[in-house]
Amino acid sequence: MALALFHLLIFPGFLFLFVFALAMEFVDRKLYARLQNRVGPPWFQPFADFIKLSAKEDIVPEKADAIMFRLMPVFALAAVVTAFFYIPMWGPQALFSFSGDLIVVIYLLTIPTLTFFLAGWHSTSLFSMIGATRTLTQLFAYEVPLFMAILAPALLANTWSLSAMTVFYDQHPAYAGLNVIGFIVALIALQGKLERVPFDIPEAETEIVGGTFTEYSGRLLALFRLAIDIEAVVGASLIAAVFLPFGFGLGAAGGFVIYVVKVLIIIALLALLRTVLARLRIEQMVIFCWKVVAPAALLQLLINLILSGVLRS
Amino acid sequence: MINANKAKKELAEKFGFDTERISVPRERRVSLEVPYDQFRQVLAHVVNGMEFRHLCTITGLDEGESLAFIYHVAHADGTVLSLKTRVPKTAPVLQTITDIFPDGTSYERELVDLLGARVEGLPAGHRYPLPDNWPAGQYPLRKDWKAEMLDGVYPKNEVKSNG
Amino acid sequence: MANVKIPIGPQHPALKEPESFTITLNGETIISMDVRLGYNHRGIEKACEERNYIQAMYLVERVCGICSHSHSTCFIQAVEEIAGLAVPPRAQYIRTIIAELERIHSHLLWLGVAGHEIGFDTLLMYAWRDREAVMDTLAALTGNRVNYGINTIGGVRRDISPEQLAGLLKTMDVLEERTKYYIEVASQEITLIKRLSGVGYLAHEDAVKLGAVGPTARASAVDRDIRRDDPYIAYKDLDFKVITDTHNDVYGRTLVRVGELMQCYNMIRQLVAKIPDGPVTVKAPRKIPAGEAFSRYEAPRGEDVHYVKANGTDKAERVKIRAPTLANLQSVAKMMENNRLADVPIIIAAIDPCFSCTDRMVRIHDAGHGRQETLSWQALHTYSLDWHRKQGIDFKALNAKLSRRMKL
Amino acid sequence: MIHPGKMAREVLTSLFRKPATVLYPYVKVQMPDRFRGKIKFTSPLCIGCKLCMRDCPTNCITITKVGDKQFQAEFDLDRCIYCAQCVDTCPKKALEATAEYELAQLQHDKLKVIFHAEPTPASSPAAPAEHAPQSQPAIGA
Repeated sequence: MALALFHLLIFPGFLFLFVFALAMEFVDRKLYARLQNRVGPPWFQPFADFIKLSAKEDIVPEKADAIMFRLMPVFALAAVVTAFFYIPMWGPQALFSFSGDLIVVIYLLTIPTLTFFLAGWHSTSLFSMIGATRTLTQLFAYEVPLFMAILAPALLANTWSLSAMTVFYDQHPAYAGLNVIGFIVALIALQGKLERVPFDIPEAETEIVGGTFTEYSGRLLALFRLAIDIEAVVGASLIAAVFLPFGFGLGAAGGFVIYVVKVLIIIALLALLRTVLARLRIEQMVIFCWKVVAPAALLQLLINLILSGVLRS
Repeated sequence: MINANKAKKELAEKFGFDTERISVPRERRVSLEVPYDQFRQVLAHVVNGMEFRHLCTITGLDEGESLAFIYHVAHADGTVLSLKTRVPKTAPVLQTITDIFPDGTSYERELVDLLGARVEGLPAGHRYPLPDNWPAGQYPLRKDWKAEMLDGVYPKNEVKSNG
Repeated sequence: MANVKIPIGPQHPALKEPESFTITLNGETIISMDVRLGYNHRGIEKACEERNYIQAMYLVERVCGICSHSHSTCFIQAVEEIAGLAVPPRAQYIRTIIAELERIHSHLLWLGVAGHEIGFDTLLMYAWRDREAVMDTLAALTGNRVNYGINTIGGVRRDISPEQLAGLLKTMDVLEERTKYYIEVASQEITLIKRLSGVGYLAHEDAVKLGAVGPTARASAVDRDIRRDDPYIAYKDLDFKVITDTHNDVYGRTLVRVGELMQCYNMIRQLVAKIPDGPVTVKAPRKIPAGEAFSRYEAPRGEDVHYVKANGTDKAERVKIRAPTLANLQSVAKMMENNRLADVPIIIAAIDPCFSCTDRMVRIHDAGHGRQETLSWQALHTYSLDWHRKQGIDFKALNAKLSRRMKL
Repeated sequence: MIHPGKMAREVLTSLFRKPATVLYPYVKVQMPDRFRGKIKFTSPLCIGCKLCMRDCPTNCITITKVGDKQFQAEFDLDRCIYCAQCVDTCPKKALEATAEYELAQLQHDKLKVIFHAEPTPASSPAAPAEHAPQSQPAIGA
């Protein structure tokens, strides 16, 4: 019981995730700045931001649904933290696992997006409602390719459990090389999920002010931002576990280092992506996702389907 | 191509203006003053007949007894014709030129707000450039207007202190 | 969603200055737009009537921060024309150099802003980093980064040394290299092209009819440039091309601006090569004889127009300023038609709006004896304390608590 | 030609370049020679013609006669636009632009700068040449 509580709250649970996510936000911001030939923030900036926001007053709009408005950040945070426990990180075995946890993780990662939508909708401000509808439109565009991209390696491994999948690829590392298309698709979809350039359409500052989060302030905004940071880490961990299943045999400490490096690589790739591209329009984003990303994911699915057929026979 | 002297000649011939009244202060500048009842006719000819197709701006002047308006129209070759006309201050009524120059709207609104001209046929829209709560009958560009005239009447809705 | 009215401004992240656009949307598509101008009026035209020409010159220079040289030169040209002053050629060349440097800085600034409006912050950071080279040059030549204060009635206030001219050429080489790179980016980066092309369409006929000026008009194939059509300062000695484009959209406006940048570098090289020796200023009278003049100037944003009427005293009878943005704003509503909400910022930005230029007139505060109540720091402090006391905060208890804590 | 991520190479090389940011206020910026900063007044040179007062666009200069051929200048820095027209106008070079640019103040009265006339050799040499009134608001007072 005490151990489970330790796992949940301290390591690798909430506290570790909190520190790790904010550290990754720093890496992202620093890298973004350096890529733009700027200096960037000091290491403690995300923490300072979090503390500052937490100390500020929460303002709930008069016409907003106060309960929904306050609950949504907590929901988002709870969903992403829960998802984290099912992802193998420094060993092939996750903290918790059961057959079918892959589906659960993907669904848990969808919940934050839904909370963004509900939060924006219940703010009842024009800008946040437009942001909310955009969030939902975008969700339909990237979610399916993400599903397909992650299901493809699962097909090859012939399991619906993330831990079992990692064990499979750990034993057959060569197969992981076949999932390159899926890896790229998943990266693009994750960028959409995190609502960052070129897919930061729901919160496009120059168009709709703050989008979904226009009305949020203080602690609630801090929680939302923390949820997004954690979502980035969880998403990166998921991609690392599915597409980069290497280096598990190095023991706890070595495995941990390898895990951090993998997450760093993915965060860096995402930062690079947002540095070199301009924001798309919502309809351009949908067209891009359905005409380019989804067919690519489908191709990966097809390759893996045929391969697994060949393997099993 | 049209140059200032050619324009001067054409205007003098077409409308029988005294050439003394058409001045050419320098290369590519012509200025001419016409009575208001002739103004529309001259402007129409200048734009359609002589191809001065770009409206630079409209300058409004307070000349004491009357308000004067200078319509600066430019030719593609860089010649600018300044067409000046006057209306009495007691009845400063103008016809809009937005039928000829759709972009003249904001220049005419300036005349309305700042000099108190009445422009007939001006398309509906927001006032420009003064704020909506600007006191009526105050025209800042008139020579008799002083900033003190706003005391007590503007701004109407001052920020109330929270205390 | 049914028709929704979205306020863009007076305060909005896409607008760097207050101005109000109300946009009616059906879903994401724009149905109509309503503009309310005038938030930035400062009473400059009226205030010019109360100042002598020297004072008015500095006031006019502050009509706009970005194209300050445009306004001051345009104004001074008119004054000099009335006074019949023959400005020395060297002064004219120096004015032209500053004018072209200003155009470079303004266009690079625009490129960055355009990048920011479409969520391409990297372009913003790089364009503005490179723009620093021009800003530093301007600071070295004139003394300040903005509001250069180089003009004076009858000439310029500071001469340019031969070393500075040599340095200018070096800066031009660096900037030309960078601009070539941006042209490459603009013609190859797919997300940029997707966001710019087809957006904010302004047909040639509409551009003519609505009186668009500057790069906005030239991107709709309106071949109009005051520098060539109505040459002022030293432009008649220069060989340059007026850049036009037939895209009629924001992409075209981008190409026109970067194209003009390349012309600017060439012009500055010519100016440096041709600059004559001699004095930089002639003595100007304090009282300008009665008369009137109409002056045009191709500012970075388009045709800037000043009308000055003098009455024989040391103060102007009337100063009329028409900034390029006011002429261009007429066409913005046309450009908005059938575009998406996402395009609003870039369409507005594409005319390179400068609202402080556009609006000049609202509340006249006599600079000498401001009647506005200004709270001193002390008064503000007292006011804040009173306010908090009324909210029931007991400072005595707080101070006591604080000193207790300090002792512990 | 279409090239997604065209700036990728440029941004990656930036990783190994020095940032373009100037770390102000830790690193001070060197002002150019012609920079127009805070105006300095040299009292002994002033002849009291008050031409600077007439030309100042914002009326921020006040020259007052304090004694026989002695003048003091008062500058309202909150009004000054640092155009340095007064420097150009002054026939005796009593005014000059310095490179001082960090002039922001929280207290309004600190923006009033008075250049006192130099004391005559007979009187006490203690009077400072430049003087700004000071007052510090007490917290919670």
